[in-house]
Amino acid sequence: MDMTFAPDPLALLVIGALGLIVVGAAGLAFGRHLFRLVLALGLAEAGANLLLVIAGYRWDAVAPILTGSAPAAMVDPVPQALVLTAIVIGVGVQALAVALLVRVKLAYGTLDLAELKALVERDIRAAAGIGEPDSAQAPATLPGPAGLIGERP
Amino acid sequence: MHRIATLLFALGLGVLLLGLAAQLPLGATPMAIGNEILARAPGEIGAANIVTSVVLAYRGIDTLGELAILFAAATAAGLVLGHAGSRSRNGEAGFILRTGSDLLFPLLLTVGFYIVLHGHLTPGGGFQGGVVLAAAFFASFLARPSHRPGHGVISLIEGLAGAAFIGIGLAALAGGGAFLQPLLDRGMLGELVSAGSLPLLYLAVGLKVGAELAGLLAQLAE
Amino acid sequence: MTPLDTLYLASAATLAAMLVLGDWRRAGVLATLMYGVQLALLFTMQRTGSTSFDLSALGFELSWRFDALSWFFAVVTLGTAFFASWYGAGEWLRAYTGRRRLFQSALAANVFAMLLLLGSGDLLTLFVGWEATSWAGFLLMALAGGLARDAALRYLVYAMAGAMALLGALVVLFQAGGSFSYEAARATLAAMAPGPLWALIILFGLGFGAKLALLPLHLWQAAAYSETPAPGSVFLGGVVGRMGLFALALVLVGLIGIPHLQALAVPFTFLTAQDVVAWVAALTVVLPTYTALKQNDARYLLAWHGIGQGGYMLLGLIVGSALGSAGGLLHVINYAATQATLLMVVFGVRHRVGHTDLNRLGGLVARMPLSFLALLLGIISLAGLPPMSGFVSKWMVYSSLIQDGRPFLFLAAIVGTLGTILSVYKLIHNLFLGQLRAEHEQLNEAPLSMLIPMLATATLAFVTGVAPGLVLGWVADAQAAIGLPVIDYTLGGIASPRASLDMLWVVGVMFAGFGVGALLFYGAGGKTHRVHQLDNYAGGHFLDAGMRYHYSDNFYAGLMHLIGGWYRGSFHWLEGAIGSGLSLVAQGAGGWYRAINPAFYLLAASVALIAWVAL
Amino acid sequence: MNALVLPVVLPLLTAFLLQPAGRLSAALARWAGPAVLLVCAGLLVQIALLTGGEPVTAAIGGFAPPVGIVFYADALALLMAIAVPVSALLLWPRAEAGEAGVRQSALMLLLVGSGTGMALSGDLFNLYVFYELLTVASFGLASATGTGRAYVATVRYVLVSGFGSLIALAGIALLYAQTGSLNLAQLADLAPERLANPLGLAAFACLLIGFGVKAELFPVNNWVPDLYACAGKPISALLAGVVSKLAVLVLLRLTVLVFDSPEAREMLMVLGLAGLVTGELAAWRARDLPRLLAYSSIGQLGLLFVALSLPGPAGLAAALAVALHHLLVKPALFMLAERWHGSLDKLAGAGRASPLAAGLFTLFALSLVGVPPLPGFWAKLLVLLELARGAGPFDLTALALVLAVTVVEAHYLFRLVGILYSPGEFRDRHSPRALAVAGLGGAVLVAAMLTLPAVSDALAGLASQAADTAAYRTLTLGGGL
Repeated sequence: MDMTFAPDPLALLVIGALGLIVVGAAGLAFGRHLFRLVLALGLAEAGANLLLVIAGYRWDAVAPILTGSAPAAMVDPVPQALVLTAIVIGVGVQALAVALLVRVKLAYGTLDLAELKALVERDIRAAAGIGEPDSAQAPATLPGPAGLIGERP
Repeated sequence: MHRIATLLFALGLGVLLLGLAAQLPLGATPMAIGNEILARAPGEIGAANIVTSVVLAYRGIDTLGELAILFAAATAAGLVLGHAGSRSRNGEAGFILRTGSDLLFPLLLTVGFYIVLHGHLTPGGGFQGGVVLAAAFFASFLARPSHRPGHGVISLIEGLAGAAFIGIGLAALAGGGAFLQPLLDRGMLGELVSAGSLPLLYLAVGLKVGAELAGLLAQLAE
Repeated sequence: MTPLDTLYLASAATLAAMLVLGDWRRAGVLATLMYGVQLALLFTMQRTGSTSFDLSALGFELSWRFDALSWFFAVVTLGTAFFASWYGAGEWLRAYTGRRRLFQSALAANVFAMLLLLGSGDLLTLFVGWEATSWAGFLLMALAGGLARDAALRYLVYAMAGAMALLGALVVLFQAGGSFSYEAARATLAAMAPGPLWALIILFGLGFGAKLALLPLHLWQAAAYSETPAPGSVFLGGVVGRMGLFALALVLVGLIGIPHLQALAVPFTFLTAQDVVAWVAALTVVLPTYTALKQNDARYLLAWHGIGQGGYMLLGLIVGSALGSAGGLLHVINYAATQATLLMVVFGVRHRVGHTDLNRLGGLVARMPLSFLALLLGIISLAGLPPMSGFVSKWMVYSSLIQDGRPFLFLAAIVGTLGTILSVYKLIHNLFLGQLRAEHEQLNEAPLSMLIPMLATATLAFVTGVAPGLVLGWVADAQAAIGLPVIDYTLGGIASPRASLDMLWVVGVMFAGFGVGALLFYGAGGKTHRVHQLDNYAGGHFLDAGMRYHYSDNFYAGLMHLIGGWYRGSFHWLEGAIGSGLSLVAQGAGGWYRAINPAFYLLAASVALIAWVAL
Repeated sequence: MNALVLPVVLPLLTAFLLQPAGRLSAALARWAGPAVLLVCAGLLVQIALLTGGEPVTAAIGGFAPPVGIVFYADALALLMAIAVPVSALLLWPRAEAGEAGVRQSALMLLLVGSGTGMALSGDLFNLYVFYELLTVASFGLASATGTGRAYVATVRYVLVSGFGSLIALAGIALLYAQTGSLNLAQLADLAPERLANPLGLAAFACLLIGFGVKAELFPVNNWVPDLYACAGKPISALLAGVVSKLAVLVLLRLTVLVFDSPEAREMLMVLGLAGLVTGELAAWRARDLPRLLAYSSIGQLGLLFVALSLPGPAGLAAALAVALHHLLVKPALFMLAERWHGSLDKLAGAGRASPLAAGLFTLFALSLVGVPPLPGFWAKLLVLLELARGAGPFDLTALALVLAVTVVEAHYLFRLVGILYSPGEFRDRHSPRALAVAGLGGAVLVAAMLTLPAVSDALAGLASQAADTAAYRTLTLGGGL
């Protein structure tokens, strides 16, 4: 790897962005509380947005706003516009996720994943009319041999 | 155990990502379209803030999509929470909070509209301004939960603002151009009334975002 | 309109008529007549072939035509359908409580699908016909519901596995040769390297072997055939499994060719592909036949035999000599007549008694003498004894094995025949001989509508046994069609210098011998008189109707004890192991989708993905 | 062809105005949606007739690509675009009274607008925006049944989608950092030079995961079974039917135009196979029809990804055949599951209670398994032939797996058919609309079978047009307005 960390602020920013993504992803993966998962998602999203902004950055350039003075080199305006969009999208999704969590909490009284899993599984089973417990998700294999081979004692 | 697994995974992912990122051409992006936009935007659009040119002109339909996403989120949240039936919130906030919010309300409103209307000149714009507008309403709502802004008003504003955005786009289409083609005179670069229809679009965006967020927050707060 | 077009039209019309009129009281008669018409049409067609329509789809040409091989199998198909339908046209249909329209349509659909299969003019058409036959068979097997449904589902798994193996072989062959036509396939296969060719042979073998019920793909057949309503069972047992033989003859013999198979060595051994196929066939003869021996239900016993007899056919065919392949092919038609006869008798008994449990029957000869006669002729033929047709075809297969210098295969075939003789004795003994049960005292002979077809097929088996030349002409043409050496035949049998057989002589001598014996007996003053079953005693006690002296439970107990451990359940074990393994994997897959915290797997997956990219 | 933007914008406009309109008149709010969808479908058909299937572009805002966003409509894009409003019309949610109904209608309209946009757009980030809009709209629709389990299923869906979209965003960032462009045509131009490296592949992997969420791609598809089991069946039908195909269309454009490398194809194939095997095996063990269908949908889409990984117009034709077949069959099956939602074992007797539905189910099952001469067979045959053409170890493994899994599929589908036709107590009958939708699917299926030569020609035309990257680039970047 040809990485030159120390004097490079941009590299630090990249590490920061990736760090946010990693922390968010780890939170998503191992979180046990739904609300924390939503927060982790927001964290990771921030990282992705940061990455996007960095993608348009240039050395020795200014913000893409015309100020009347002689136009200097400006950074790429497109990623900034994209990030604006992406942030808003993120906000919308987060808000909706929180709204859903409110309903989940009202319905099951918990946001803990393990508890929810059991509750929902039971609920779905009851709704579908499948009475048996989990282990009876019997292997729906080929019909039993004895009767069908004709080998009746 | 659980924590170790978390740590290991995160470390592995991080190293892998870093390995990839090391190959990125940092700080020297190709700017295949960026340069062209930088060159063309001042003359073509007439907005001092080139990001605004991108947001509203070159990628205007993205912005429309974005508005629609906010709208969809608000609508979906309304659908999700609507089943609950509003629980009455009793108790108003204290005097200081009420007065503070009363004082803040016009201030926030002004700032919000300022940011919205100067979006084509300075950093800021419809989204940022819209959030400030929403904050204005939300602050007063927090202070006086009983006096929530009417749901009908919010939905009217968000509907009409969104429709206005599309309407401006369609007006260009009807005039024989393309959808969202800039209309009106470009004016002088850097003046408030410049950049053609962009300020109008940003106004619509600002109102829409404000209404959307206000509605969302109000629904969640219920 | 070519003769084949007319035949297809007639067959489709039969299906349409059954779809519309299947519920009609006389639908069975109508169907029988229409199968008769089809049979007549077939006989007016030139044996060497006829073409029919072709169409193109997605750039593939699909065409249908008949050659002598198709014609030969079509005769068996339509003949079996005709007699089976006749069997079910009268009293059986009146007593049938299932869905008649569905049943009649399913039978007609089977016939139509099989004719389409037999007429396939290229490999794609072959697959289309193959699938049509499989699914029509599934419909026929499943429509009785209950146990039949389960059996049919099991059949479906095997049939689909076969069909998919076949499809895999076809697409590989297509990409190697650029076309689905037989000519291109022949050229491609001739030039193919041993490795891919082996793969193709195995795939084709799996594909066609599933229908022929070759080992180890045979587990489905007995139950699926036995649980089908009577005429359907007769039809299935008589001919449907033979479609696998047709396809194997077409591909292994017609496209790859026996010489090529002989030249293809199994790596690291002295065996060739031909040997492998022959041994699979031989094992298919032996093992299922001894499984048949254990059956306690007459239908299952016969169905298990069907599997073994398919082995004989393949064995003869794969030997590849004029004599052997003729024997294999001849056995198709002989066996169809034989099996149809036997099944008709058994279902006739079932019609009267209500079950076919060999442990709860016996002595029925007194009540159903004509059925007994038909069954007797049938089992003689099945066991391969003169003067019935089964003897001719089996003799040809045996002779060819000896001529070809394959003593071990010959031995296997003999062992199989031994099992056959034992088990058909069990059949006739437990059904018709011995003590008549008290509850069967009032039974009647099978109804005429069922009796006539069974006697007719028995007669056919006898006539073709006495004069095999009647059908050996068809066989010879079929051999020519797939490039095999052609048998030299006479009306009475084979006229080859190394092995000749004249059944006219054999039967003549046999009956003359019987005549001499009778003359001696009566000439010496022998007398016969009828004895009632109960006019008997055992251990000094007179017997009465309430006493059971006819032991049929646990027949051949000693033999079973001797051989039982050898093969018992190993195939079931294999099937079960595959099923359980799949089930385990499926459980894992289900667990993945049911985990409520999905992101963990996402993270693992993304780590893997990025690692893949980076490395 | 500036009118191309109308089928995207009109539904959005209507959605914005629906709630205010609902205060004026309930009937207006109720009928405006379907009416606008009809108009959109009509517009798209008219565009298709005008262009005669030749590709056209529309530069949004009049800014010539690659600077501006461009809509690109070839025959395939138009076909998918037409499929969106038509499916939405057929699967329009049952009218709920009051505000909830209006909101649902608005979300449906947003979904249609974004779906059409996804079919037409030729700009990566624009695709992402439409994709997100579609996702958010489907969140709302999926949770609309209002049961607790539906909420939980939707939360799962939100989390996986959120994860996917952030990954997609990262992918876009990677792509942009490498090329500085978002226009697909320009990306196609730049790809051989800039993207033929691990970073390019990483970007593809990220986009694959991101857009794969909707397309039920393997690692990001475990929201599917619960959601389809808990959401309203029309919504499940919509998501499994047309929405997943839109995501596939995006991935198709990406693989054809930008990431046309063996490594990318390999990745697609491996993920597709994983989905195929896990989906079908899980379906084998499923105990209720909606989840069975959901799992089988995952499997079918796995097959689709395997087909998508095959190079050349022939591979594309195979992928399109599978996609269109699934688009037709799966919604119809979900509509049948509307009443048959309980345990599989309790469905005994359903065949007697509603013979038409059972017959249709059998037809679809036969076609899914791939029984000739039904269209499903030809689709599968095309895939298999292309796999055999590749003849690498990957291809042959895939070939074997596809064939093996078909056996499993046949087993569970016909086990169910057997249950349907066995005697039993089940008496529920389908709503006329569900039957009509399923019947329509069946009718189209049979019609496609009867007109197979014409259909296959059309398919080959679609595929060769979609595979023609040179035409895409010249038309888009040549500045056609």
